[in-house]
Amino acid sequence: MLIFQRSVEGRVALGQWVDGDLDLSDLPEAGLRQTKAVLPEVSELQVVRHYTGLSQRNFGIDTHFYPLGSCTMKYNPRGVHEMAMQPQWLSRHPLSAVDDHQSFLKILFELQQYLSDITGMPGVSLTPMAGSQGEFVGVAMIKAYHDANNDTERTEMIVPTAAHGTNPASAVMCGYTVKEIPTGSDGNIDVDQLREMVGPKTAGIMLTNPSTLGIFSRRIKDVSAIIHEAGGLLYYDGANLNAILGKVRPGDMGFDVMHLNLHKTFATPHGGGGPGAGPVAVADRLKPYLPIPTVVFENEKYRWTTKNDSPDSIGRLSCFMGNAAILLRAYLYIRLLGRKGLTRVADFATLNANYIMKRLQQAGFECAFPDRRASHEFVISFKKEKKQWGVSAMDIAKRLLDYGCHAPTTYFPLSIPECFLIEPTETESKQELDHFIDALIKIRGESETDPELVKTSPHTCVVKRLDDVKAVRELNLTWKPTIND
Amino acid sequence: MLIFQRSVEGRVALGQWVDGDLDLSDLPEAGLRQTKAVLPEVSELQVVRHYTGLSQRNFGIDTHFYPLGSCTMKYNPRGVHEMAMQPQWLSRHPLSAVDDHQSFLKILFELQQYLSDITGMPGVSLTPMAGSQGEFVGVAMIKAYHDANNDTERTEMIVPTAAHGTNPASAVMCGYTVKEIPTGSDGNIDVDQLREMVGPKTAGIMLTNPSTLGIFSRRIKDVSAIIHEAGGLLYYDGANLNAILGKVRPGDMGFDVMHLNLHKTFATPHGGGGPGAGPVAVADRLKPYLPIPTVVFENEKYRWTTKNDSPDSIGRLSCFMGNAAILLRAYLYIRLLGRKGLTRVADFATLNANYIMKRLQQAGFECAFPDRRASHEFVISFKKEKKQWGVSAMDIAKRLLDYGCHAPTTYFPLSIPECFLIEPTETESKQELDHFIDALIKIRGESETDPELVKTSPHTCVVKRLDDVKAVRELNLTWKPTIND
Amino acid sequence: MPFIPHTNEELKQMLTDMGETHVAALFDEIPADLLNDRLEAIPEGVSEMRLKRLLTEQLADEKMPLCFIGAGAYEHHIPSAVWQVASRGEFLTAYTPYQAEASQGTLQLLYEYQTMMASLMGMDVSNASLYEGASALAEAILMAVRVHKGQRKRVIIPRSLHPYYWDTVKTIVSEQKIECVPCDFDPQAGVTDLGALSQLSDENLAAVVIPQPNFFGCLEPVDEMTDWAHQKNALAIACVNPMAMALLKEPGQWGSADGEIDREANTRLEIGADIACGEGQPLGVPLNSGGPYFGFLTCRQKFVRQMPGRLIGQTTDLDGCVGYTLTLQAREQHIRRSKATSNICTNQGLLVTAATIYMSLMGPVGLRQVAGVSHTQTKKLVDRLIEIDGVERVFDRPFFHECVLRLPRDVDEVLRGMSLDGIQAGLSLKDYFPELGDCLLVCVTETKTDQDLDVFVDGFCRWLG
Amino acid sequence: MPFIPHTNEELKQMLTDMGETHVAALFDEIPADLLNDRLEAIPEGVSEMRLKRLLTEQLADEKMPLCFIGAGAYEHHIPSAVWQVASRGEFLTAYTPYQAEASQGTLQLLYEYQTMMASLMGMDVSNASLYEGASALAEAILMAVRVHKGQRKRVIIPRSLHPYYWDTVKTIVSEQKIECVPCDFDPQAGVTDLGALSQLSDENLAAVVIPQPNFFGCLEPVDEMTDWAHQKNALAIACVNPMAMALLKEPGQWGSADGEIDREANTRLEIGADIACGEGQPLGVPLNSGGPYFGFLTCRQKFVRQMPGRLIGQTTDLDGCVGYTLTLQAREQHIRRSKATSNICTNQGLLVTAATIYMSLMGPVGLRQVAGVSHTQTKKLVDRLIEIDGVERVFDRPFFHECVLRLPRDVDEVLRGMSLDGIQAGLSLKDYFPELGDCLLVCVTETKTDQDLDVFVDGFCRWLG
Ligand SMILES: Cc1ncc(COP(=O)(O)O)c(C=O)c1O
Ligand SMILES: Cc1ncc(COP(=O)(O)O)c(C=O)c1O
Repeated sequence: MLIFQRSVEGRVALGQWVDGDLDLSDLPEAGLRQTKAVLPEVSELQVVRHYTGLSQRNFGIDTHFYPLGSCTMKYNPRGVHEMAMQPQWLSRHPLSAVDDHQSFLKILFELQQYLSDITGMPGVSLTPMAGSQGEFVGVAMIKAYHDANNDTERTEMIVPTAAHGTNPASAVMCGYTVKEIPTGSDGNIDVDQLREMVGPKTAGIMLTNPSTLGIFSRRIKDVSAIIHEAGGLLYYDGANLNAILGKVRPGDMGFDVMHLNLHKTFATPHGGGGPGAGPVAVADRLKPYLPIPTVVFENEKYRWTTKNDSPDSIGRLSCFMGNAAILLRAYLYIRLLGRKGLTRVADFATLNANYIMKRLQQAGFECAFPDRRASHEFVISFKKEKKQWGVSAMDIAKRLLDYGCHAPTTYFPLSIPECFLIEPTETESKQELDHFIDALIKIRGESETDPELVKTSPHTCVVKRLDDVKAVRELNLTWKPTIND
Repeated sequence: MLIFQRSVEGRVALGQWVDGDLDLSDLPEAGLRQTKAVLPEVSELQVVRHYTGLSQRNFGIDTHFYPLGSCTMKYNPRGVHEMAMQPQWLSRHPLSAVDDHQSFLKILFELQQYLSDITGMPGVSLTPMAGSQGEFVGVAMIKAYHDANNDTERTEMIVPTAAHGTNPASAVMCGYTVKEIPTGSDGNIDVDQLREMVGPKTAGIMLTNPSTLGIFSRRIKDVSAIIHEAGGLLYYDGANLNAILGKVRPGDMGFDVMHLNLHKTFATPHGGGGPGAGPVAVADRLKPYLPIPTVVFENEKYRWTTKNDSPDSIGRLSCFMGNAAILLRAYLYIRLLGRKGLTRVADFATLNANYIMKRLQQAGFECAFPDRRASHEFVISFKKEKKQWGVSAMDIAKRLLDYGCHAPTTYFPLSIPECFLIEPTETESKQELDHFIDALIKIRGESETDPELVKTSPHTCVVKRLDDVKAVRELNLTWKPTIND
Repeated sequence: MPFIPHTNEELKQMLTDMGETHVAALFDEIPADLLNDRLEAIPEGVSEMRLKRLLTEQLADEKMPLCFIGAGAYEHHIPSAVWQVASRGEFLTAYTPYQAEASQGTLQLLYEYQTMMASLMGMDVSNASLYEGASALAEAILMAVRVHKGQRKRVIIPRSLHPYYWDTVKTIVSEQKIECVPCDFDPQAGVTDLGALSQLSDENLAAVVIPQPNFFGCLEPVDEMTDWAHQKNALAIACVNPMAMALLKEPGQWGSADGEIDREANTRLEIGADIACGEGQPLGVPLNSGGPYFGFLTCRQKFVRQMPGRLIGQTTDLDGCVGYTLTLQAREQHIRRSKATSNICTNQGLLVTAATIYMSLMGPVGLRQVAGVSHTQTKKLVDRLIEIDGVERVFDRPFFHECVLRLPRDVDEVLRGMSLDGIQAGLSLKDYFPELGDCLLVCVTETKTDQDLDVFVDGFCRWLG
Repeated sequence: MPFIPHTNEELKQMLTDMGETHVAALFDEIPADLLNDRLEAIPEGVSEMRLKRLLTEQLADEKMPLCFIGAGAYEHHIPSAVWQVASRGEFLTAYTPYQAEASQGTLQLLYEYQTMMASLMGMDVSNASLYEGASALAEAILMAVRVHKGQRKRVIIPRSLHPYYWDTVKTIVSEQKIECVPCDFDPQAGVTDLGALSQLSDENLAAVVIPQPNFFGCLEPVDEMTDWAHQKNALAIACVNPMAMALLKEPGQWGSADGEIDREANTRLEIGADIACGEGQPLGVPLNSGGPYFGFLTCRQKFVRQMPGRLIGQTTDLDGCVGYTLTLQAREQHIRRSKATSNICTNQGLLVTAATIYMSLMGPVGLRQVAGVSHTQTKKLVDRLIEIDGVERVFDRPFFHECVLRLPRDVDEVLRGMSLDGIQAGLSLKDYFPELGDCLLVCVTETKTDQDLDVFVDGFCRWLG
């Protein structure tokens, strides 16, 4: 039932009613609203009950194993949530005087330093609000750099076919043409092909390493040499940073600019689709272009930077300071784990991924890159199962829900047919992993003996398999009183 | 799965690990623990996931209509929860200096005044921790009063058969013999029989008005005259205060002492079985016996009372100040509603109860007292249904769960066979009430056409009907590694 | 190290099962010279207990003055139920609802949000959120350009728009060579100068941005601007405070009420803005130093395929029961990649969760009351302040709950003084509009009592005196 | 008026359906002279927003000093997860789990709690909670009397028990004419004088209460006291700090380790206390001005039917699946009425929910560490304080994380001084034990850092000097 269907005209949640006589005499009659917005008229209890009920119709990390590849669904510490929800933080106006809020600025300043340390890059700006905005910013800085060098013929951005969709989309948002480069059968990009691809039009390349295939590119130094020699710059998509935290630094691999997904690597809650934070880190030569504001420490005081401090900055990305409170959460997470803890994250995220991969291989599943190490994630393909029993990766994904596991990422990377991208993260126990492995093995058994069971799954969720095609064909994006009531 | 079954020897939730070397050199070896307690060894994520999962296996006010008679399951304001969870309150040590905590004491002092106003009784002590302790205290004060008057032959406490089980139990805890008085067919206690019952042994009577049958006793003044003339005192069980809040004051009805259930009338959360708070209010003659501590205001300062202030006090009921933070919540609730709001509570709680009763009567259900007004609750009986179709009140209660309603109180009062005591409270909307009425009507239909369906219900809960007899016969109160694992 | 559940035994067992002896081996594909096991700038980890203690000490330094700053972020009361429910693990720790059957909670909520927000704006459809207001405006502009198939790349943006929105828009849209043309405001009125607007070239014009209220709190001539845009076949993009829309005419109704005739085309002008966007923060989101907030974006049905961001649609399941799912995903980067309508992926779901709960609690009447009381309190304060010698309103147009005042003394000095009294008295406009260097932008919401206004006025008299 | 959802229309509709015209009619059975529609002492209602504001102002006056008071309530770190999960609506707003099928969450949790608490005490069974520690001890004593079928009505209680426990016990048990006999403590040792104990008459003796640690923090001779009680065929009732039991020998192991022979009866004495109870607050419950806390009560299997309070048992459902339900309800007032084992009904379920989550997070090793660090920090502080001239330990027996010190200056004055430094330095014993009028009871938990101890010692030196 929709909240609107609980609505009764004239009802008000009176505990939230703001007392006071209105004086609207100065507002022109013609400028006032004449219609009543379709907001529900419900009591406070109805609201609490409705949304509590809705929440129970979700899987989350707090309720289920959630091995969604590329998303790093690790435990979001409840302590961080509490610390971030303190009234002093919540009530701080973004334009309030910095003198009154030195603690908060200090935290951001230190976070800049931490991220610089982690990435091996000297410059950091915290303002991008998610990975994809970080990418936009990074590519915009690459462009600004070439422009500053009057190097204006560089119109192409190289992106692997296996890259996340945000990479090509971000490149296009910056006005670049995307040139795709395929992945070799070993999971690496083809260095020889890359060598042929680059040229005077090459603005740069966008890579993740380990890649979205879960493979660490051993020849990354060669790649960086090729791009740099061609006059391009290297962008690092930091979505997979969890795999190498404290192990390898993108700056040391030869990258010039990158973003980090704090909502992945640094455990800020995904919130059903956000918010995130996508700070960027850069090598020295890109520092002048970092977006504002950043935090500097001068004359014993922390303050925001402005255009005056950074005349070459690509500018501002949001009205205020990005997702400030998410930055705070990431800071707290880093403080909790500390330098050693962060490194152990990579160890155990990698351990868990390789363990599942190995056990699935032993059970006869087909890994996309059987001869390679998994980074914190890896790809398996159900091409065989699809062909033999007509059971698709999507069917298996849905059936996993019945076993109490959220499904891994399906059909991504696009280059591998009928695939799962599986990322368990470091916070899941061996027991959870074993349960997941067992479930997959059972489902494969079911696929052989009772494929209908799998193809009509899920059977235990609050709804049965939903019709996505109908959703597009009979587009219904808002509730209308007359139609549905 | 039990939390113990998720345990792995040697695992620690490291975010909660307290650093520090232990120096136990001063503790005698023989005094140290040698065994490891059966606490689970689990990670923080496992704990959060396990108990989040368990919570989803509960009905609560926040998720379901919960018309549990005598329990006043109304909306527990989320605002009050937030205000009560402020660190200043949470961190206050009960023995800390009162000078540092005048605000908190002021709140308790004002609450004493509010409750005095509501009850029409001049003396209040907030320390009892639930209704039943309030009853104990009240009866103990009655005893202290008789003792102070050297009136030591009064050994009997009169209690209606329909009374809540805590009443006779509390009387016995105070050393009294319980004399039961039955209810007449009109739902009132039989005044004539009462007149015959009283005598020199009568210490007092324990009543609720409206009674647990949902009936307001019209002859309450007669009752009080009879008891007082016999030299006894009247105890008022305040569990049903929601029905008459701001309408009638127990003090005006002639009662000498009473308790209030703040977790009912004043909407503090029931917490799956507690905590509550059961303050007592008394007429002047019982004031000397009130339990300590109370709060007084003297010399511009609030402070606790001690035995020195109240040498005749029956004493202390707990180590500190009862369920102090529950008192705070009730205070906040009273402030939110205010004097008018509290009176409206009684109006709408009574409206909702009478509405359901009337509609059920119209639909042919059998009300225990068809000619009487319902107070905020009322009794229906399924004697007929039981006889005709073999479907018991318990079966219907369980089937209601399938319709998304928590069941009303069943088999209470004990004096009415196959009964429900239904209390909707004022915070439920007409829509919820109608849904409940419709569900009951449907279930009666099912009872006729498909009694097995009802008798084997619930069908949609996380477990099927549970075997209570087995639970007693094969008593299993703790998990043991070897047996269940 | 917190949050890793493995015991040493388990670690060994897992390695054995994998035929390995050390975790380090799992990293053996990484060239040795790249391995680098040090994080020098990062302190040692601490327990939750210690970190809370450290933080408590830092928090003690954070001031919590009475806030009279608005300027794009507004302190409204947020009912406790909003964040207590939004903080439930199932909302907080879910990902984007890619597996619809396991995400009906979030999906239905977003569908409800889309309904509420579209209706509040008087538009047909709403997406499920963008990052925040300023970048949402940038996305709206990119969308307008797409509607014109990239053939028109000029956009008129009033100077009365929030300066940081201006900056943000420029950063984002200029990468695609879109030209942002400023339009001046009337220095008397504080709103877009319609004369100046009519002078601007309409060549290549994709859209006109219409803020309501504008940065100064003033009410723009939204009807005239909408009509003008439509006359030029450009899109009218409303950029509004959603709280204000509970009280003021919603974008869907902007434009000539009696359907003015476009003389050139000889057709009736369409009523209503084409896109309405803005900052969702006033709807249940705490100030929180500027974020996370959420941007909203609504539009006419016909433009829905040009919309960036996620959309939730109603559908049915195998049994024919109603359910909700992500839809029109072919617009998005994870399917369409370089041809997507935007690169946005992670959005601001949790904030929308809070906003949906907030709007449900307030309802249409309650929300209007919040807006109305906020405005009434602002008016009260302004009326009293302009009685003070030398204090005057700068603009003569009606305002909504935010107003520019000229002060007879250095604004920053007055602000510093007020801050000693525990009051953030507003925003000094010096850094934003040099021509308004002696001006203060002051905002009052429903959270401020009459006593608060007394304290403000008292302090003001003292610090001005 | 908050929280009533009815519109006027609905009210009218409902009255019409009932054949009424006014709500007042529903009260027509109440004699008119009793009706009284005024609540004079109660202020007008306010909105959530206003109440929060009022409260914020009151909270500003509440001090939050560093707390070194123990004396029955202990400030331990509480992981955020504890109350975030316990505050979930399904736990918070459920009633007593009378409908088992709709309450499996609470029921399973309570079963887990019973297991943990019984095991922590080394006992067979645990109930699902009582109000708090002192009244739990009273219930334990009543239970011991029931075990003796009411034939024995004397109980020996050490004077070293918390004085407020003493008061509470007396209030409750004396109504049933149970005699509480005090047993002195050795003024040197600070623990029960075994000599004095052996002098006490054992006539009619139902039980001996054994606190561990006692009010002074000292470790009682629990083995000897347990044996003595058993020799007299009385029950040994342990009244303990549950946190301490992670480190110290649990009640189930008390008594002569090598099974000393009872010479008179010529039987081997039973090992272990018979009942163990106490205050559960240290296990994840905030100080909160003294409540809500929870009392725990555990005992030997054979006494389970004399236990007061709720018990949860495992059972199976119609399909044979495991589930949980209230059991042995025939002991309780709602079934047995005047013959019940106690009048308790509403207990402290939510606190037990928190404690269960807390114990799960800490685990057996983590809990021991908390106890151990608390003790170690106390020892550190005490060792430093007794170096100050004139400060000395009063008792020579080992203590657990709480200790009595004699001061060379008026204790209250020192406390007032320390309070100016933001420190609650402990509890002055003047009001509790006149003979210890110059003494301070000081307690340190794991929440205090070495720096905190430095600040304490510095302040102490200053205020003593
Ligand atoms: C590999 C990769 N790159 C980029 C992104 C985009 O990050 P965001 O969703 O924070 O915009 C993601 C996450 O979705 C990703 O997995
Ligand atoms: C009528 C009645 N009296 C007394 C009580 C006892 O109150 P409590 O459960 O707070 O001890 C109750 C509640 O359970 C009750 O309904």
